[in-house]
Amino acid sequence: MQFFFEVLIAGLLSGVMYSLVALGFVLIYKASGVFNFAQGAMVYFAALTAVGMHDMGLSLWLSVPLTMVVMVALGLVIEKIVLRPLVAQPEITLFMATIGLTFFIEGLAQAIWGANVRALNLGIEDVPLEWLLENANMAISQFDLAAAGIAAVLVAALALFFSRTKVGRALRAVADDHQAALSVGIPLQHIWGIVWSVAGFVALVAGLLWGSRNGVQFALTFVALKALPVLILGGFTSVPGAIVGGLIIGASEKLAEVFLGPYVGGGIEGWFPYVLALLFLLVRPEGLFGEKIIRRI
Amino acid sequence: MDSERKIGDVVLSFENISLSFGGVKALTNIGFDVREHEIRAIIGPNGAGKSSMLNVINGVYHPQEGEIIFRGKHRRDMNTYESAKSGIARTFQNIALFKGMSVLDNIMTGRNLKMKSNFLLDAIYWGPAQREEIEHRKKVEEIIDFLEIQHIRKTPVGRLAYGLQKRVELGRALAAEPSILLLDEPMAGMNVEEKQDMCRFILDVNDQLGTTIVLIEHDMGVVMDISDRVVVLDYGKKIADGTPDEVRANQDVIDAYLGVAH
Amino acid sequence: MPAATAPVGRNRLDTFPGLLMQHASVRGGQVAAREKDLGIWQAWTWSQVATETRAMACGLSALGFKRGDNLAIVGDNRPRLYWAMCAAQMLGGVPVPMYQDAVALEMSFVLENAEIRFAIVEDQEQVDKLLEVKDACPALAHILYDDPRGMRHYTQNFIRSLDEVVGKGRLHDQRQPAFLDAEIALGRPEDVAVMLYTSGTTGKPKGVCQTHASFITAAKSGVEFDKLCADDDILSYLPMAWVGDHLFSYAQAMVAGFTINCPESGETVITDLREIGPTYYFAPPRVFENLLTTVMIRMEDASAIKRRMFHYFMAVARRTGAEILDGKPGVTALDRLRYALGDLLVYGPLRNVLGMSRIRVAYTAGAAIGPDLFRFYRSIGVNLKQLYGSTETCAAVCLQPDGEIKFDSVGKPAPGVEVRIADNGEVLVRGKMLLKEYYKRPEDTAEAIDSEGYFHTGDAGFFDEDGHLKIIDRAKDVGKMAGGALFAPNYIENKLKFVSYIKEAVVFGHGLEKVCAFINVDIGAVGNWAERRNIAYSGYTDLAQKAEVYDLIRGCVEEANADLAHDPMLSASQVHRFLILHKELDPDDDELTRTRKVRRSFVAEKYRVLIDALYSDKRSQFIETLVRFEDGRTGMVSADLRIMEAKTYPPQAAKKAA
Amino acid sequence: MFYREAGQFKSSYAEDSRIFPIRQDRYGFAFIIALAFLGVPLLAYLGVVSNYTFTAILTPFLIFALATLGLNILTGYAGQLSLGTAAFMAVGAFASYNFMLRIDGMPILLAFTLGGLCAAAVGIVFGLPSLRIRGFYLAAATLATQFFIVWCLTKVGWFTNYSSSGVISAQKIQMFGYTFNSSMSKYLFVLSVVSVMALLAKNMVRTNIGRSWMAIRDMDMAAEVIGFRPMRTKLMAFAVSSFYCGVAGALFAFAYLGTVEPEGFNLDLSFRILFMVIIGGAGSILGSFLGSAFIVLTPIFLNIFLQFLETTIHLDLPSGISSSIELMVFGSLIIFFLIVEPHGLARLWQIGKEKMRLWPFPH
Repeated sequence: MQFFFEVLIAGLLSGVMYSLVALGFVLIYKASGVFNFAQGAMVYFAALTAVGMHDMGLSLWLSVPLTMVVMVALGLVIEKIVLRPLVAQPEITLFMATIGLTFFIEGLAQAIWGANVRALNLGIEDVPLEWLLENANMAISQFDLAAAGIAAVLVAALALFFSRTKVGRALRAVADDHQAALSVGIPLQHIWGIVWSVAGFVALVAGLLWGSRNGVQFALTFVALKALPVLILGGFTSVPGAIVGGLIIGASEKLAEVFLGPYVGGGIEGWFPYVLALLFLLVRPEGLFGEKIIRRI
Repeated sequence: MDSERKIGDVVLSFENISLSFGGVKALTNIGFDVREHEIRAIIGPNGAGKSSMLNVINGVYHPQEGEIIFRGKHRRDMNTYESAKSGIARTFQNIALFKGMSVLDNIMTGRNLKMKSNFLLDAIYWGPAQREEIEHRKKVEEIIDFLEIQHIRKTPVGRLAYGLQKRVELGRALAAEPSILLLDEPMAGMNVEEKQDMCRFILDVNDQLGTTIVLIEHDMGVVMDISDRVVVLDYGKKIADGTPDEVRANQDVIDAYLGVAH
Repeated sequence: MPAATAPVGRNRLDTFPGLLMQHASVRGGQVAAREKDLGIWQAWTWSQVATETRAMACGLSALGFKRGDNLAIVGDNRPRLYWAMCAAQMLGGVPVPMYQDAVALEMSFVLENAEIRFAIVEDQEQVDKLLEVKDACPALAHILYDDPRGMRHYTQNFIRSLDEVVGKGRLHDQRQPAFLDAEIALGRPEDVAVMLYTSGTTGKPKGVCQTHASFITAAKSGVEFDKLCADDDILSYLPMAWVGDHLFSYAQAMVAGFTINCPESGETVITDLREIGPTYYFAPPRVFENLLTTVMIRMEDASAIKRRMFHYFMAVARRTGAEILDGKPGVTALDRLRYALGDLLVYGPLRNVLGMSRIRVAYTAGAAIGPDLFRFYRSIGVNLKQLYGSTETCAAVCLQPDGEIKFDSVGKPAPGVEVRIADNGEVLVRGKMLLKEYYKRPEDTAEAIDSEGYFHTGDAGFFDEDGHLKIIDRAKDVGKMAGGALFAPNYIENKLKFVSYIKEAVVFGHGLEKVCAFINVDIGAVGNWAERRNIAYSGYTDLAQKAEVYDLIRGCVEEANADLAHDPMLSASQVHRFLILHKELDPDDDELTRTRKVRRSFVAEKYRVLIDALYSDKRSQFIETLVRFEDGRTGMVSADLRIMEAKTYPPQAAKKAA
Repeated sequence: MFYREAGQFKSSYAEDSRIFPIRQDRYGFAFIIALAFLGVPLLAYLGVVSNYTFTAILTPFLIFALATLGLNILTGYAGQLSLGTAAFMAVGAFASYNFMLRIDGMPILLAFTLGGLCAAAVGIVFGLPSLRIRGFYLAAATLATQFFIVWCLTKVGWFTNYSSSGVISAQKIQMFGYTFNSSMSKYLFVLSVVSVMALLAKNMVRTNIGRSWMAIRDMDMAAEVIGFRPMRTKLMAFAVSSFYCGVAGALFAFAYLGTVEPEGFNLDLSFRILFMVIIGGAGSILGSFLGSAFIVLTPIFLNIFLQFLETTIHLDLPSGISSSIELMVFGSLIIFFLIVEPHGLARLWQIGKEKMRLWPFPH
């Protein structure tokens, strides 16, 4: 029973990090209606850059902010070179463009830093927390807790950013209606630039967390693929959706792996979330928190 | 084809139809009927629920209340496929052509229900499949001839002027050889000359093919000229029903139209 | 089918029905007619045509159509309407094709003048027109329509669908083919085959009666002349009532047995022309002119390189194209190479997009055609030729033989045609292709055909030393100069007008010792020219008086003079002095007719002072005239007109024209 | 400029609805076919075309073209984006393998067909969501196919005939006692299959079924009202598309690689095929071939270019750099095409052709 809880909590914790990645998607989708498939690549790129510079001898305190700068730059460039020419194109076109983007960024990352795995140590080792182990006799990785904590802070920060700051409000306006946003004089390009930068930042954090756990490597891009079912579940447009979805996916896939896995030869983490999401879609195409789509003619 | 066009008996009628979208009422207790071979107009100011009514008729929308009697069969609502099968074709207010296809192909799609050959035969494109394709092409060419759009036969519809697109869409509807034809603002956004042409086509269709026509139109004048009976909707309610003259005389109608002075 | 199985030899080849039956039996399987309909070129073989025509004939006779009746035919070019002509002829009747775009009133005259009882029309539109005038023409007893569209509510019992009539006829013809065979056998070559109304410039139109013999002769000579054969294709798109179309699309088709192709509709002629790619083509000059204009306009938007290439090769063609087409010697190998390259890159593709790739022979007639225009088509390898003729002569008096093309002549008399020039310069014609008579107008007939059987064309012209006929003017306009030399104003004016810079020209010289001219410059062309040389101008009057413009025009006038110098007859009428008018000649000021023909006498009166000035030795002359603007207001335009001398040339022996 | 259409008129609908209505096109196509079937082998016989050309360029080009054709039917014609192409190829490959393995005397072509049918069946199942969801919701959903199928093939030993490594080695291609061993014979085999299937595809897209797909793609509401049944149409698209991918997969295993493992059909391959569609031109049969050729040739030229750099200006590139550059090139190409010419090479070709037909006129 308590083993179940261990698994559950571990799942939830990794779920938080899924939501972190998913958040990147949601941000961009809300603001510019682009489903940014390249989010995963950005995570990889960010982590690799940070680690790369770290390995070159810079301290994390230096390399991380630098990476941040790089990510912002990247975000702005993408907005200018890729999205602006494609504005008012069908969503699906934009989606495919971001797939192209994915390849480009991955290629770029490897071209600069090489393709081999790099270790990253944030100084929090991945061992069960004694306190819990003693009192509740549960093995919960303190790294997971820390990561979850950071993620939580970040999410909170973003929530504030959305509701309090001028940019955030503008952003919401944009999300609701581009025309309206324009008419009240909000420079769309600016907004998008900012959003992509924020997304870059989120990617960086996610990248660092995941990277320091499983090492910074190409596989990081798959983490982003994990975020897709999260989005399907939570809906593309809702921040809370992303969070809840992340938790559900995280928990369910761990549970499935541990309790169903053995019967089917394991490794079901890879597809279980998708199938779950898929089944869910058939019941509720717009996701948990997404707006209902009404087809009018 | 009988040489004199005569209006037959009721083919389609509605009894207190109500339709709403999540609380917003689009139609309330609408009831009227359509007779064979007649030209029946539904008019009303913007947002009066005209299009919704049309969408109810061919099963795009499903009313929450009311009853539809179609060819004597009582039913709750229609569904798009059945209504197409049973000879109801339509055009759309904002043109719904298949942008990626040529005029010819667009009209060809209108004949799909009449096609028998399956995709395997199509794939081999030999014998029956080819024969069928060609025989339908003949029909389509007749429609193209009828609508006088020979010169754009092979043009992708995307490149056509608005007026022509409307014509092609009518062609696509006619290709199904419908017994009832629903026209959603067939003359919207046309210049005078195009309107005249469209009127001529509508009358010819109704006259030569004996097709029953239900049409929505914004332009009062045109409607009154060509239709046999007119229903007037306002805010989803029926405010008048009768011959053009009766309707023209009706006070509520006048108010409704003055009300939305444009 | 009885039609198809008629044995060879039994058919008489001196009437059109006979010819049809002949084709049906010798080339029954070959295509006789095509029509673009329902998206494809529907085709009919000769035997099908024969059967259809016979059926139509039987149907007509069932309705009571008898020998000597006239059958009105109104509509766009449709195979069936051509067959209707033959059907009428089978029964010894006379088809009367009418202009489909004529308004009801114009029709009524022909209808009653020809005592039409039967009319076969294309569609509802024509039916309505006939109904409009029916009361005026009581004789009209039957209207048969081809296209049933919109005809459902016409309940009048005298209106029938052609299908129905043909259907009845078909049964009858199958039951007793002998009947129609007999009828056909009764036909005589000297019977009137067709009646074509000349759009009389003066007075009412006259019905020209042409016999089988005359049209068949005319057609034969043309066919032999250009070696037309059964495999040729022609696009039939000109009005059926016009003699040209009747000769090419009916008479010659019947004689040579080639295929006629009817376009889908008026708008689609260009595309249909391109699809069919006829081997034999006929069009009035303006058609060729419009084509050329569109070519030039479309080339304007082409990329610079392409444009340069185009113009380079067009220059090459202008230099050598015509010679190469005529197979003349003296073209250098290098030029031939250049031309071959040009043919690959420009001329070939151009002919293709114009639908002229397959053309073997193309004719133009009906009006003077500009040499540049003419040269253009020949130089890109289209064998364009001119012919001369009129309704009264089956449009077959003179033709240009291959290889002997002159831009300013209409060629040599056709086989079996005698041409004589009267003392007043009028062209007289004699031959089998002459009209039998003007319908119900003996006096006109007598006036037109003199005692020796010569028909007076009313055109003035002369033969050059190679025996090519040159038409210079309407006979009545031709005058004599003081020196006694021939003076043909129109000829000179046309020469001047062929230059794109000159819009209108009025020349004077009748009874005078010199020729002088008023010129209107073409504001478009010259304005363009001026801008390219950044010459600023404030309007027509200003532009017209610019010294540069005067020099430009003098150049043009002197070119024309040089040309004239080559004509022994006309060298005397070179333009000595000219001036550019301060205003454009305008119908609103009665200086032009509505059809933009110059009212010479009126202009002469109005601008008397200018003429005097021209014939004095003044260098300029002040003039002030009243003008009427579009909006009806009137105002004065005044200017000090410069007068300029133009170089003239001594008469020379005519150079060989390319 | 080489077109001479004047005089090429159509006097029957059959003529008018030919695949190549213009004579010059017919000749051109005939020439290409002749070249592919006779010319290339001849050149090989003369030693101009090397084995490498067959195994590394021509054969894969044809196989990818077929797969692209499949995806094009689904995405280009029916407008349903799929990221699971490789999975369908895998199904085709492993199904055919098992049919050959377990039923002795199984004719190879029949095995391929059955393999294709299995893929079609899978396609239908995973196509079901397309009835409820559209756009990239669907795209995301198709990823499920990708992962699930590959997982199944890896985990369920039966599919791989319990080979410890999960790698299978495809059987020999034999017909009427002849074994397709040489690279050229394999090429010819593939060529024949692909040509036939391309023809069938062309016929489908120009007849009712094709129109139904495009109708659903362009305006599903209207299509429904006209009487096309969305469910049927979409599932049909999924089925046919998957069938093509399945056969392509089978050829991939049997005629190209010889030995494959489930992981060989990974997401990367799916993307590669999607790129071929985008670059070649969505909604065009010709485009499928152009796209495939482009994607197959680019890396080859890229490598040649890089080697050239290394040899000439002696700049030593880190190992594996070429693969990452390849990624970047593909990525940027996709973006480039989506921005500049969303209809891909096929549209460029079409435009060029129009210019040729109107030559010397610009339009």
